[in-house]
Amino acid sequence: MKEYILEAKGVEFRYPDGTGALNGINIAVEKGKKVAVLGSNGAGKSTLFLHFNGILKPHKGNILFNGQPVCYKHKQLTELRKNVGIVFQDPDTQLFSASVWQEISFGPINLGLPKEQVIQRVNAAMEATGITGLKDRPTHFLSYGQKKRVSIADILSMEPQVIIFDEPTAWLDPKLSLQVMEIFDLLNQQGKTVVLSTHDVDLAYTWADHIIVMEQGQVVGEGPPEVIFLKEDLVCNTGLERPFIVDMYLELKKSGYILSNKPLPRTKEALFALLAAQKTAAV
Amino acid sequence: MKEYILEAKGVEFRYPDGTGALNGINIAVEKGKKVAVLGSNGAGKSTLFLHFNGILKPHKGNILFNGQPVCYKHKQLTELRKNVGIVFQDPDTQLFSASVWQEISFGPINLGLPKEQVIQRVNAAMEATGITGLKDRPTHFLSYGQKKRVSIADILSMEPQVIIFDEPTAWLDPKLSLQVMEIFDLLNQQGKTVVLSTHDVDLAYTWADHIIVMEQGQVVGEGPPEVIFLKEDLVCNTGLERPFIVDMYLELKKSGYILSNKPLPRTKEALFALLAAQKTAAV
Amino acid sequence: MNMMKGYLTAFLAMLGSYFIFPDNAYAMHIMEGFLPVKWSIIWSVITLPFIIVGLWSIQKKVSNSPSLKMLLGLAGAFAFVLSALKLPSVAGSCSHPTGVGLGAILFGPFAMSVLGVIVLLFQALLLAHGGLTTLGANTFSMAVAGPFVSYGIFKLLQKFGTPLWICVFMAAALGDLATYLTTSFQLALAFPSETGGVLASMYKFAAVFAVTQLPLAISEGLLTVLVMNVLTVH
Amino acid sequence: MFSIDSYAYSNKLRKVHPAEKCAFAMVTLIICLAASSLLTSLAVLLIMSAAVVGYAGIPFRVFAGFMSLPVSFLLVGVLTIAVTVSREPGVYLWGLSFWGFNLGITAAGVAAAVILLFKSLGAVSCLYFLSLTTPMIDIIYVLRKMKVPALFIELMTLIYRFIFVLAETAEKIYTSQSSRLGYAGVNVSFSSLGELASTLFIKSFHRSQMLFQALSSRCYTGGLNVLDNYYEFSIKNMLFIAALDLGIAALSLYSGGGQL
Repeated sequence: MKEYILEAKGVEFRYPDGTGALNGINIAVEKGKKVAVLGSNGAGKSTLFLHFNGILKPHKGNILFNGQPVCYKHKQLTELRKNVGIVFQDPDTQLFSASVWQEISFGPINLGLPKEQVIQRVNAAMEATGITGLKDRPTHFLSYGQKKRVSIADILSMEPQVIIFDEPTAWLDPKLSLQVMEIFDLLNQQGKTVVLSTHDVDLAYTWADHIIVMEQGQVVGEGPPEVIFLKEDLVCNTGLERPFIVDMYLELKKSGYILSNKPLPRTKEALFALLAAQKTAAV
Repeated sequence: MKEYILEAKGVEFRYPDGTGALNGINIAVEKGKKVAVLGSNGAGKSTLFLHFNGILKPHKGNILFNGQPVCYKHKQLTELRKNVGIVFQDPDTQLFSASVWQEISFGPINLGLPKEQVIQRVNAAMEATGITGLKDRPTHFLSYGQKKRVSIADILSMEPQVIIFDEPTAWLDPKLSLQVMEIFDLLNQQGKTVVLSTHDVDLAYTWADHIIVMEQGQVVGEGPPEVIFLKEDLVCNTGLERPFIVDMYLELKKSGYILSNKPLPRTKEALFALLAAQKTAAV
Repeated sequence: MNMMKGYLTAFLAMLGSYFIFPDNAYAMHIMEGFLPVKWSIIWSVITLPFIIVGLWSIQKKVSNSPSLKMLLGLAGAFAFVLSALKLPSVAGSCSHPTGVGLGAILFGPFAMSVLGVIVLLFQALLLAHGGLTTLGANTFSMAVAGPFVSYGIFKLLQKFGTPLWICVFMAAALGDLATYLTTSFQLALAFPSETGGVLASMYKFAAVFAVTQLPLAISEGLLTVLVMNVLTVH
Repeated sequence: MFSIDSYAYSNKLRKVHPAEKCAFAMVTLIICLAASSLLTSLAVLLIMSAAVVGYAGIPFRVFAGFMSLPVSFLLVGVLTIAVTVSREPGVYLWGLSFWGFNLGITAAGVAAAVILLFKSLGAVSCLYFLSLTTPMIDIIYVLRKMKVPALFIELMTLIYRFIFVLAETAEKIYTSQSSRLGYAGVNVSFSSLGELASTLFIKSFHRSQMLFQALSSRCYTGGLNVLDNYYEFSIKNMLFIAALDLGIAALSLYSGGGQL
């Protein structure tokens, strides 16, 4: 049986101004998976994330962590926030301290850990994000990419089971995006569940185990990437694009260059391998 | 002879903290073209743009508009800013007025135009960006995509000859990106020179007439997209990626699926057409 | 007699404007080392209770709404950044807004005293405007006298049903004037004239700084009205 | 705008215990003020310049530039003190008199002004020593060790951090406004600045709410508790500082200073 670490059951939420509301969301995030949430600006992705961490409380419905409905009392909330960390979109709204070292120590200290353990966790988080050298630099002298890493270390130091990233690659150039994505893969290999929202369909297609498509506060599609992006009407109606690899695969198949009935290739390399295999078979 | 509307000649500029500096930039932007500037974060793209508009003054070298060196006196600066508009990266820092109408009229009013003309220009700009319906809405309550359009209309209403877009598609979902790019094409068809910076190599490859690659405050490559992206070492050394279309084309050619010596296809459709033509020829 | 005063003022004004013009940045901060030790201590002791009461009142409010701490932090940063902006002054010179009136109206005078002392400390250390030994005196004029006058004027005028923009304008402008007169008074106390004593000295300092401070008060008043107009819309 | 701040992080005395630097700056500053003697002021000015340029490695040209910043206030203040306005006739070095008023400069006035001028310059050099060698995070650390209330420390931390964030935003808005000719005249400058200030305020408000959310998600419950940085005291430094300040104090007594 599948083990779900985070679930939303019939979650409804309304902001006073009406934007980013949730209209009956049902989602289950499987433990240890890489999940990408797609959806246009204002579809409610960030609002949903704030629910997973107990910052927002649904007006209707429930959030479940490890199968247990979240209880909005002090102690249980702390427990939830310890286990579900959110890295916010803009590091400038997340970082509150001018000292990188103090910034990262905030979370573990709030967990009430002894000092030695806090120091050890802060060091580990800085190492994992490759910012050990920035320890004595003030936050305001860091580049955007460096601030992004600090904001990730902020959460890593709390050692949550689930880490949620809100638009982690927006405003990063391709090289930095790649480095950040490598951090995510590493975290996932260590057994953490990683959830992220993005606009980049190519990235989501290649990276994710499971894709959730949101639109106007509702889940309009869910499934493995190979399935989601073949649903013509889903892709069209939600302002998504088909990933380039899928497009190319379908075209090559249509033209008869690829005959096999193997599953959709997930990476450029897999597609090229498929082509090469075909070629060899033909010869 | 080619007519250059914007030129940078030996431009050097240094920020106190050293980032985003320019180290002897030579660039010439041809009138009426679509130019994409590529480069990693901090390569100096935005700094260069602020020079084109006279916000920053080079410590060495010259900026030329229509062949004339820019003079940093009040009247000439006004003239330059009237003709070279910049749409900044983050609409949240560009919009400052209470209502959309006020916001867009800010530029033309500062140009000292008579009221009727201001009204007419604001209406035209709102129409071109498809935001006529938002006229009386306060800017703070718009969605990100709407704000982006307002920030474009801001500049259109000044009717500049050159429009510069700093990372126009960052944070936009694919559908909105496409719509924004359509606006750019329309502007270009009306004879305006369009310059943009982006991290999206696929977009730059398909859209631009001319590509400029910047790295650490210098121009390290320049030319038509089909040429630039075939330069292996340039692409590798600057942290760029090869556009997917180029990658695919080369792979298909290597595998012998494409034989022709036709120029590189610029769009997905052109690549597919090439494949289809090949197929027909083979049969 | 009045005419006489006019001449003297004109002379002192020339003296002031000669050195201060065109960018008198932070004329209303008494510089490091300018006050004798005695007066540094006296003004610090006078100011301290306001800070303590301010901290105490903030602490009480924070325990009810923990997000207030972030709001005050951002408000303090806003005040600092605002004071670094160049304000086109009505007299043609350039000065800087203080945001004292705005802060007092929005957050109350005691909270403003706490934010004020921090902002002044940062201005001393990051920009070398003001100083450490003069922190007490500067805090009293900028973050106690200014906000309390602003707040008092605002509440008073509101009571009489004065239109909001006049309340705001008067609160900000008179708050600035209160700061300027307090600083002049502080300098006069520390450096009384050989003849005429504190009062003559006060007149001297007030006249010198009037050149820049009167237009600044009007500019600040106008700016605060503009800002409040936008804020009331939201 | 914040070059003092960037020197504080990059100077050669960065790793010295902040309490040592604070003590050196403050004790010397107080001796300089209390002494009110020309000789002491000059000695302090010299020692602090040597510390900033020689030990901290700040280029002399830069330091001289910083020292000249407060000069305009200083000159105005000093001249105002030197000038006496009175209806009584007096012994003036230079003076004007009209309609029964005398306006002039007396010998005593000049002497007082010169002492004040150099005393202030000496004091300012102490302030600069502290701010050019000690980053704000370290000063906050010292204040915390001095048991300044936590609320005050936390507000300082937040204000310091967000000064830079808001300054960047303000600069972007300003740039965007001026690229649309928003500062081309006095009237338009005024309304542009008003809009800048209000936009910045609204953004500050939103930011504070988002910061609260971000901190809450990291279990914030009312206290901004963080790890302390770690510094080591140096006996050598402390002896050196004590010797220097005792020397300056002795010089002051010798030269007849000492009145408050």
